[in-house]
Amino acid sequence: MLFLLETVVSGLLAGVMYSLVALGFVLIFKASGIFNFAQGVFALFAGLALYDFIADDGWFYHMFGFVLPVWAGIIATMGVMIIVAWLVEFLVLRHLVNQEPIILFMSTIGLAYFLEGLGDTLFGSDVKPLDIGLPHGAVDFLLDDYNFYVEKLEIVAAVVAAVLVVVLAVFFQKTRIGRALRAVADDHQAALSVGISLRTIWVIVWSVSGFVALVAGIMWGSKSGIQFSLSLIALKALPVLILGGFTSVPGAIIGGLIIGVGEKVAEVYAGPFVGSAIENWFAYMLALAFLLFRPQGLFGEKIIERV
Amino acid sequence: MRLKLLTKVLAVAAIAFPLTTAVADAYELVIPATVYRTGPYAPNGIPFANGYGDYYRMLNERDGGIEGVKIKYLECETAYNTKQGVECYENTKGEGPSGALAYQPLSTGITYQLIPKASADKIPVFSMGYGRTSAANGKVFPYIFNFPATYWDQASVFVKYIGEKEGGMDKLKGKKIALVYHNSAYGKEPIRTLEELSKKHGFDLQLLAVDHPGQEQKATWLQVRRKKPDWVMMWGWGVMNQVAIKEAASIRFPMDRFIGVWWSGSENDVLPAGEAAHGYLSGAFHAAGDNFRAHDDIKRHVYDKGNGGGDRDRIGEVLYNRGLVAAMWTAEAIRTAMRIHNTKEVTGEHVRDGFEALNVDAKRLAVLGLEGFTYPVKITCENHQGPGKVALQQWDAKEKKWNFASDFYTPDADVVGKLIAEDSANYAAENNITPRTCN
Amino acid sequence: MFYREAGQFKTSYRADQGILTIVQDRFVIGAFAFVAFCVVPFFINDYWANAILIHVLVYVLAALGLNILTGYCGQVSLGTGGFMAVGAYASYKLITAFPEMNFIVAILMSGGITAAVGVVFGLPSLRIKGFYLAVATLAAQFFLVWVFNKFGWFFNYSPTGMIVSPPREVFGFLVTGPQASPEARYLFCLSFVVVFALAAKNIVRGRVGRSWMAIRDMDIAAELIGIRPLEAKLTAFAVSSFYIGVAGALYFNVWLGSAEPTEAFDINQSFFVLFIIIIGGLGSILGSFLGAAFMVLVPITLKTVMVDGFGFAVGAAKHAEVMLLGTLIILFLIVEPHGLARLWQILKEKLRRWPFPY
Amino acid sequence: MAYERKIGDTILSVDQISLAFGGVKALSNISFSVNQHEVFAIIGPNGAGKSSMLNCINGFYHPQEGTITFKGNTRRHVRPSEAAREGIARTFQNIALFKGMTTLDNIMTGRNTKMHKNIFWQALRFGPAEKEEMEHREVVERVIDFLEIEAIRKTPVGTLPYGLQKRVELGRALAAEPDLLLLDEPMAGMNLEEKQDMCRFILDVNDEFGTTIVLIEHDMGVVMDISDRVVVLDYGKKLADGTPDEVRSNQAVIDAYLGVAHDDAEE
Repeated sequence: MLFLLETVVSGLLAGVMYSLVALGFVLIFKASGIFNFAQGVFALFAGLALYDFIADDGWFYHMFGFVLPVWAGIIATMGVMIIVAWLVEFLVLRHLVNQEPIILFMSTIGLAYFLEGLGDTLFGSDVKPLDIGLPHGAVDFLLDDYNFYVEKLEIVAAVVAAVLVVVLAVFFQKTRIGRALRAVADDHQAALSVGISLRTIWVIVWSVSGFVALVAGIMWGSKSGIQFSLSLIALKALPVLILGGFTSVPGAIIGGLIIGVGEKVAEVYAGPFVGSAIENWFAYMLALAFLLFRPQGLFGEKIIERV
Repeated sequence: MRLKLLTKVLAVAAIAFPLTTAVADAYELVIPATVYRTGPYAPNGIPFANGYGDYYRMLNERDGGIEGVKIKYLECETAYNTKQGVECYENTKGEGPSGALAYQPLSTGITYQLIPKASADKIPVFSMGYGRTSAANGKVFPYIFNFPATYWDQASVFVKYIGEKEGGMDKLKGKKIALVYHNSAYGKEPIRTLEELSKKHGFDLQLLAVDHPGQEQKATWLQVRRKKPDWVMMWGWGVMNQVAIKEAASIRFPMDRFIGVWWSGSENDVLPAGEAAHGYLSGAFHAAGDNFRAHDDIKRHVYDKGNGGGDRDRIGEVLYNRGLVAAMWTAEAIRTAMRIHNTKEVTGEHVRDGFEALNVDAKRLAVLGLEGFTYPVKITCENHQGPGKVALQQWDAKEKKWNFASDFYTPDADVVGKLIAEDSANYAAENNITPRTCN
Repeated sequence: MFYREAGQFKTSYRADQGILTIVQDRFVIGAFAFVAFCVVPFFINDYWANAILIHVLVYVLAALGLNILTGYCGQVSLGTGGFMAVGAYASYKLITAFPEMNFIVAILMSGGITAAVGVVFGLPSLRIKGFYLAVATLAAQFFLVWVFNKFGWFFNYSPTGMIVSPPREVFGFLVTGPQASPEARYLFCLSFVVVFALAAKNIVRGRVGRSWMAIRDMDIAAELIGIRPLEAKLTAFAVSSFYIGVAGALYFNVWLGSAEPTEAFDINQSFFVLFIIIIGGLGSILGSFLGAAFMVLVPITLKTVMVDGFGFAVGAAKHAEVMLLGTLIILFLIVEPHGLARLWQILKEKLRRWPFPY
Repeated sequence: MAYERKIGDTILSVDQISLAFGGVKALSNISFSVNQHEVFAIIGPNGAGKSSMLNCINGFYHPQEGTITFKGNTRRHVRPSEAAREGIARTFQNIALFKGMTTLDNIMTGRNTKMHKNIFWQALRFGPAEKEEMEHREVVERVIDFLEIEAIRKTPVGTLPYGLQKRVELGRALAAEPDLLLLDEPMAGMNLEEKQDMCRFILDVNDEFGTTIVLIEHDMGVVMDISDRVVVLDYGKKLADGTPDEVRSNQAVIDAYLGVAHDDAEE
């Protein structure tokens, strides 16, 4: 019984990690209808940039002879991500306004390729151990006294995710830019007609999702080191997205939790009977099952058909 | 470090330097390498490729090649992807008058791909310790070599080691051993052997697959917590290794009861886990470190001239040395081929004969500047896997270095030999191959 | 000047609905076919066959399949890799279980089996649309790969799960296995691709194709004029999977010769084929050819130029290649979002008017 | 102005139809019947439920209550594709053409339900499938001739002007050789000349092919001119039905159109 609880808790925490990635997708999809395939590569790129600012074998150190403290590194990386967002808008999106979704999707794949190559060229392909002082390992007293295992890093991730969602919610609901963002998400044309600059909004949205990617990159990178595989975490976010709906921030969180718990419980309890490593497809099947009842995802906007 | 920076600048400015200096008229020994310096497994591929290439470059600089014939070392990037491997193979196999002399495919997929093709083209494939294990049977696979030891040897050695630590093979009965494996052809290699061994010794085998890429292993380690195995073995690759070692540390699984295959035992794999990885074990058939004469020669003849493949301070890493030892054996096979065929203009077929007559004993190792680096290897026409000996190395997190934790064990020949005979017979039957006779 | 239709009159609806209605087009395509069938086999070598031509042909076939589903019927699928795996494993089981079976029959049967599997995984498309469907087809991708990796029956219990294609003959010529000559394997693939491309062209310009396009352009209106969505979508899934299954069987047997599910049929395979049809042109048979050629040839060309031409280090060259490929993709989308096929059409329009400006 | 035509028996009868979306009642207790060979108009102010009525007839909406009898088959729920196969064709208020296809292909889709060669014959094309295709092409060409759109045969419809798109849409519906043709605002957004053309086409269809027509139209002049009978809806309820003259003089209709204050409690 205790072990089931442990599995569920682990699943919830793993789900939070998925949600961190899914959030970035949702933000961009909501504001511009683009399914941003490059989100995983964004996380990798942000992680690489951060590592470069704070480690003693990066460009930054070689050029200036000192490394930045972690907080400054994060701010500097944010600057990099804003530049990336601006370049994406300036060089890509601007020229593809009003194209079909699949074309935009394809352009983000081109973007992913480009950033992948760029990241490798600039920063090299080695594993870069990222240690920004986040705690890791089991929560000691739980493991010692109750034989109950919870990972510290993931608790941190959960707290960060919660803060992130609150910050995003405040940003969307309370600020002028947030209102403009919501207006754009509802209706591009109408937003344009009341004088909202679509381009500015896109740069902001891509910057925000660059920030989310940075957070995801830090969390996942603390676990495995910053390396190319970080870009593949996008695949873990896809079932979360379809379950929660492409356009819903709460959906990304709840979807992540459902997928996390579902796949862990399935793997641990059903896995041994049907052969292990079922969690990957199980996550998708679970999402698919939900979709059959709600084709727009759990929290997605209802699709209304008219003629 | 400065050099690395320089390389970066060069790459960015798109003015990279030529790796090989082609001499048009002279006969050259073409040795292609299907390396992977990009993609998800690049962190493992780069040091191997550097070691492999540096050794040939050193031979060229120091000895003018092998027996005075220059080596033309050709890298081709595959990103660990079979399809790109096909292009690389076809692109390089006809290079120069000699044609390709030996392939080091460096991925299970590409190895399987090359087994029939290279055999038809009469080019030896040296899949050193990886690829198709049953290729050890030289009668069915005349062009494939997988010495010095296979995954199956290794699995049986790990069981031996565990038996020894538990106080005798009879103590294995009832013990629980878990195998955490990369859910691919590579990771599934040891399963059959371990199943046979678990029948023989009566231990309880638990199989835990991890899907590519392996960034998320919560469920796997929850099951380890639930089933409480006494020992965990790992056939991991890439990011899976780093995450597994971290997860194992988090659930406080004792590191000295956690054994990785030799692809799960490099500096890359243990460093992200920091102190927690102290005591972690892995298989090995050669030493780590750069305190051998061959390394000094590489530094002097290659790096001092600015021709090195990678960073000078990463010479001697486990995977670097693995590339180096692969190059050494390949070069020795070519040398042997020159001797037995009495020609300097060897072809792939000659080199195959060279491999089959390869005998790198302790004396030869000393001559090569690799005394004690690995164990003596002797290959014959029937036996392409060599002695199959494996040792365990242990990570010292404080010193940040690998040390041998055991002697070289010999594998369980009964079990492994039977499986090899069975699998190679299947292959021969499916592909209408009549095993040749060796004499 | 030379390329124009003036003076070419059609006197029957049949002539009007031909594939190539302009004499010059017929001439060019005829010349292409002649070169492909009668000239190339005399000059082909292992490199051209394995690295380029068969590689392209296999992907043309897979792209035709996906184009039927995505380009013509509008159902985005990311399960291509999984369906190719079905074709590959079905053919492997068939030819190892029945060694006497005609190889062509075995390949067609593999396509049939894949079609059946495709229909099952196509069922959700009745309720789920757009990107939701795309991601839902990933369930098929991951599930199928898992199945082929897990159950020993599919790979004849080989210890690693790797399958190796045994040598098989067609009309007395070996087409699989290491001894098969490059020309035999090339012609075998080429024949499949030509026949299947013609069939696809015929299907898409007939009743079935029109009902697919109707579903794609406006599914509600299509239903209101009497097209049954269930029937149209499932036929699209079936035909598409049939093509992809055959492509998978050729991919494994004729091109690679060996395969393991987790690498040869992984998710990247699905994406790769999707890229081909988007770059080539959604809803265009010609686009499948152009797209496959682009996606296969551009990286190889870039690599050859950078490594052999300029002597780049291979790692740096690969990084530059990936960056350039990404840039090219974006550039092409900006210049012509409807793909290479549309670019070709525009070129023909220009040619028609040349040398007059309009 | 109508021709002397033989109006036949009832082809469609709508009986006590009620349709609600959530709490909103779109139609309540609507009944009327349409006779063979008739031009029948549904009129009413915006939001009266006219399009909903058409959607019920061809199965796109499923009414909660009531039945629809078409050619003697009584049903409440039918799939739109089945309704089309029974002989109901329609055009849409907002044009619903297949934008990626040419005019010819669009109109050919109208013949889809009448083509039967299976996919294998089609893949081969040569032979029976081609013969079938040519037969249907001839029918379609007659429709094209009839609507005078020969010049845009091979043009993708997405690029055509509005008026022509409407015509192509009518062509697609006609190609199905329906027994009952539902036209949802066929003349919306047209200028006078285009309207005249459209009227001519509608009357010709009715006359030459004997097709029964149910149409929704806002232009009262047109409606009163071409239809045999009219039903008036307002807020989901039937106000009146009868000949144009009868309807014109009906007090409730006049009130609705002239904007006499509604008794909201009636809702």
